[in-house]
Amino acid sequence: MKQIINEIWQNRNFKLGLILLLLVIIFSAILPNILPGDPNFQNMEKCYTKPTSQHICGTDNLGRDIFLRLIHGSGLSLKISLTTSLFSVLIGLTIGFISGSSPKSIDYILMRMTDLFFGFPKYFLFILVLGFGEFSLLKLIIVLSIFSWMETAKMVRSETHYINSSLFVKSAICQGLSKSNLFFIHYLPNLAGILISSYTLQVSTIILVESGISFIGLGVQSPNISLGTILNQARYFPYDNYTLIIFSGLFILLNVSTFHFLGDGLKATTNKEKFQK
Amino acid sequence: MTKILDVQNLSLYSGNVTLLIDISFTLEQGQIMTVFGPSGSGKSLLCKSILNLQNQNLHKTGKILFMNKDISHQNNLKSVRGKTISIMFQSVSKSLNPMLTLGQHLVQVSKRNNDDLLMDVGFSNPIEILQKYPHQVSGGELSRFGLALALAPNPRLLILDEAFTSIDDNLKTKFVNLIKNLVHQKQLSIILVTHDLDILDKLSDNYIVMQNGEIIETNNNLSTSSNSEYLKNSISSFKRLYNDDF
Amino acid sequence: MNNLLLNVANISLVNRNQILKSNQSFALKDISFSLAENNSISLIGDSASGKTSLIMALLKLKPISSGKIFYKGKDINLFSKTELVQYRRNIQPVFQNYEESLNPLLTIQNNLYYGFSNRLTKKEKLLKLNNLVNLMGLNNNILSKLPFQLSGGEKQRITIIRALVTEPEMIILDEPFSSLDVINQEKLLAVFQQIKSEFKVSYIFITHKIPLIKYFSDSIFSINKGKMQKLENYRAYENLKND
Amino acid sequence: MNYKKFIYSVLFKLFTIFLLILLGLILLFILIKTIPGSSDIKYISTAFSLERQQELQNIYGSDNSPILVQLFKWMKNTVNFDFGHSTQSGLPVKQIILSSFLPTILLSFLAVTWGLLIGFPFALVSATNPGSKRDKFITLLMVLSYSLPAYWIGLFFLQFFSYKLNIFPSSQLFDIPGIYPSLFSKFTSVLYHLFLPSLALGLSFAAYFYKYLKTKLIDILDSEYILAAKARGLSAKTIILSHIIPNLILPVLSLFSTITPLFFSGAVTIEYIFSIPGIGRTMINAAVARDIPLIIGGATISFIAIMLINTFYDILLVIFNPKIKTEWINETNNK
Repeated sequence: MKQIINEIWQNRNFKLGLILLLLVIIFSAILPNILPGDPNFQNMEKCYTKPTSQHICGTDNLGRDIFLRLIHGSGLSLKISLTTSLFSVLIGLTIGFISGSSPKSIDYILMRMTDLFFGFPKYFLFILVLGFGEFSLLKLIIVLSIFSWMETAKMVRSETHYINSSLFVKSAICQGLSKSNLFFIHYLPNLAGILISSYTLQVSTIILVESGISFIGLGVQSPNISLGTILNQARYFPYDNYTLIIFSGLFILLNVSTFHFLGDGLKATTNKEKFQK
Repeated sequence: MTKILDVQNLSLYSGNVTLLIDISFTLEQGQIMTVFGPSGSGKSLLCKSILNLQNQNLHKTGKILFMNKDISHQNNLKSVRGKTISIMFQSVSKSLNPMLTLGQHLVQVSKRNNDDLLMDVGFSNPIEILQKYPHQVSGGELSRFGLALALAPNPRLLILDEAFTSIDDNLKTKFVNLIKNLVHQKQLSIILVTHDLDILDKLSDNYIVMQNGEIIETNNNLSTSSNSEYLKNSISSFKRLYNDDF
Repeated sequence: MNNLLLNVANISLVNRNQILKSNQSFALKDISFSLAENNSISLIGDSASGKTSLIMALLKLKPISSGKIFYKGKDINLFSKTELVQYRRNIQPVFQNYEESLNPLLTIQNNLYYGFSNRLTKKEKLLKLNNLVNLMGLNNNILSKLPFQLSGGEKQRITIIRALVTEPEMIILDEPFSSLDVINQEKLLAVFQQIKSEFKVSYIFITHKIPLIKYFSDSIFSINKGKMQKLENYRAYENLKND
Repeated sequence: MNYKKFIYSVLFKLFTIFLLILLGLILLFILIKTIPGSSDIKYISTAFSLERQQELQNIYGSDNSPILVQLFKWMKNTVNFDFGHSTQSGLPVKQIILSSFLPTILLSFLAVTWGLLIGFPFALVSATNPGSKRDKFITLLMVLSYSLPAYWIGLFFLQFFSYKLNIFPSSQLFDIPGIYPSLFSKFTSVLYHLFLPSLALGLSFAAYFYKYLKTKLIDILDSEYILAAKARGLSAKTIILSHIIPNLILPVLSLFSTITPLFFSGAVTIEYIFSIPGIGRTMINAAVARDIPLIIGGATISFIAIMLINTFYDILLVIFNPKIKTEWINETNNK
């Protein structure tokens, strides 16, 4: 285990991701709780101000402090994507593992189901589901996870196939290990790499998708703030005022690339081949 | 006899680590030279670096003369690689492109009709085998095809990198006879990498023994006393294990 | 005459085309042989002759299409779950590809540990493990390493130890010598002979190399394109192939 | 050669797709039933004329009829592409959706082209010099373009190129509809208007393509068959044409099949910003106006189109994959 952690620690992308994660935690978890002020407070006399000492990122079209809005929005965006990814990885693990360890017919049916979910025009279904009725965060998270587990499932399935055919599992079966022991001793540790890396990569994808939905007005609703809803206001800005675009862009960039680097680093180091030679 | 290959002070470095140390040997036309040694001794690396196929990040020094031409230079290398020097790797299945049929592989190295050659390596129906994809043929057939593919351009020097490791004894005997014939008829020269003493004994005119990237022995007859510990131990093990065959 | 351990009667195994289930071909056809206690049998065959299918059929990891396998007179298809576990623990495989035979993420100790009988206490298990490791001529500190830190030869020995932890009656050896040089072949052979004398196991030795058969030759069979034939001695194989 | 099995397999594939579409429609039906407003028409009945209410009842069944009858009605009408009329404009849903497909497909097609034009050469450079300075620079660039959503890039382009520099139009497909004398001038106007949106979308595709193609290319270039091909003295041209490209066909095809859904719905945000009258824009407007028939129709028709396109890719995948092809077309000879 030590070697694996060592190996991961040596990966540059992962280290970079960790440093960025520190920033993410400061901006999205710590600052919103210690900085005073209401991110929805409007001051119509101070619209479209450029960065000043009072408003370090300026204000938006309703005179709200952009920095306050960004840290609160980023916090919510992260909460949503961290939870959604957890659900989606769990669904992916369940479907992928069942598919990978079942007879061909069940495997075939589950994989076609996966294709089916791949085939749905995601954004239109988001519109269909989120466009009507009461908005709730839970609804958003459920809908997002229902349409994002497929890639994990496919990866888990092919890894499960690989483990099935591996000689160490065959040997373990011959030693009479029970099914649950087999799962926890041989399958889960070998799947863990995929699960962790696809979780982190999923987080970065979900941040993008959620901000997109919120941007078109179907995701997070006022008074809640997400990065997408903040950016929506950018459409009303005068042509020479880039503050909102630049700063919200930086926040999205920071959040997405952090988890992207972490995921990439984990993916590269949990690659099996390294530990087989 | 004419010298066909002359390797002078070949060394290979990866950073500070030396992978091949000062390798020198010569090979004459129509001769079979065996490279013998434990796994990890640098045998395969030597084969690859003769044709400059080693990982290009490695640093290479020394000189390789083939028919008196220096092939450490890229320009001269082009005219010999796959034309007058052929190499057959250990795993034929991995060295074939899964998207091409065997026939398409063969046509790329030799435009003429190779049916006779395919018959020689033991295919009774060459036309049928050429239509197949690599995944459709068995391991034994692949080894035979690999040999045919290496021989198709009519090389002067053939390098067999552990080509006998994964084939069964029956096919091995066939290959040994085929190679003996080729050497006899066409004055082909062969470098043979193996850890099989039987092959070394049956086929080679001379041999080198490698250990840790170094040549530790050069000789031409097993029965004359050998001075390297590894070969001595191998021979005595061999005698104990296979006493009635040796 | 020793007690009969395994009796394989006319088993066949059909390869199925995955998509349309036509194209049937036999991976194994009418294989019969038997193995007595503390005996060794050898199976010689080319690559793709059906050797792997036979191993899988013996371990009941692949269903056979017809025929029966009897273990101590009982049909293995009729085994209850616990009987099947016991049967598998009594017939342990040592696979050819030792590189992939160990779970790359578990330490050597954990790779071996779970095979022990549950009746043993943790202390007893560790004691036995240490004894086995020493018996194989390996150092105890190897137990805390991961597979990728071991040399090929060490990994191969570990897979042999794993086969021994269940205290089997039979060990299936799949080409154990094929990628070794002579010196290591000799060392490994000595290990097998020591195991045989110490633990009274029977060997099913599967190979394509003729010469080493004589060390595992209470009876010899050749297997070719899924069909099996009994041979008088290993020299007969060469004659058979030349026909 | 025996093509019988091939035809059987294609038929089998088509049959599964048919079943899948059926299953997808059932799932969509369940989704629709969970939307307040479609199952309980009275909930929003004030917005609907009596005629529309009648129509919705015909299509989705009234609340009183058994659920299976409702499902059957929904299936039957979907097969006929009959989703009723839009509640805003009164036009048939089918007509609105099909007419808004064209701008979206054109936009997505241009974006994919951008994506390939940018992603592929970068992937090639990175894969041939892994770890080099160029590779690191490109990787960084691609992480940037991956991490910034397409609509952010779109907003930035809009602000900079359209509002500030005023060199590209900010919305729609035409400056003034109907003034174009020839089809060609009409077409160039559309291309001009789609330049910024397709580039914004294309940049985020590029990052995705780059990452995927780079790993595939490295796999191929590191493989032993490429080394063996070099050892056989083949020219660089032969190696690229007959060893690298054939092995790239399958990954590229499966890449295309994974982006098919994005072809329809991936451009939603971009269409929203640039006011392009595509399907995404239509759907957002429909959501705002609570135009349920239009949303259901749009989602359903897109879903069917995606499944059919992917079937086509699936069949191509089989044709180009020798492992499946030989299994399907040739009789394996077992003696």
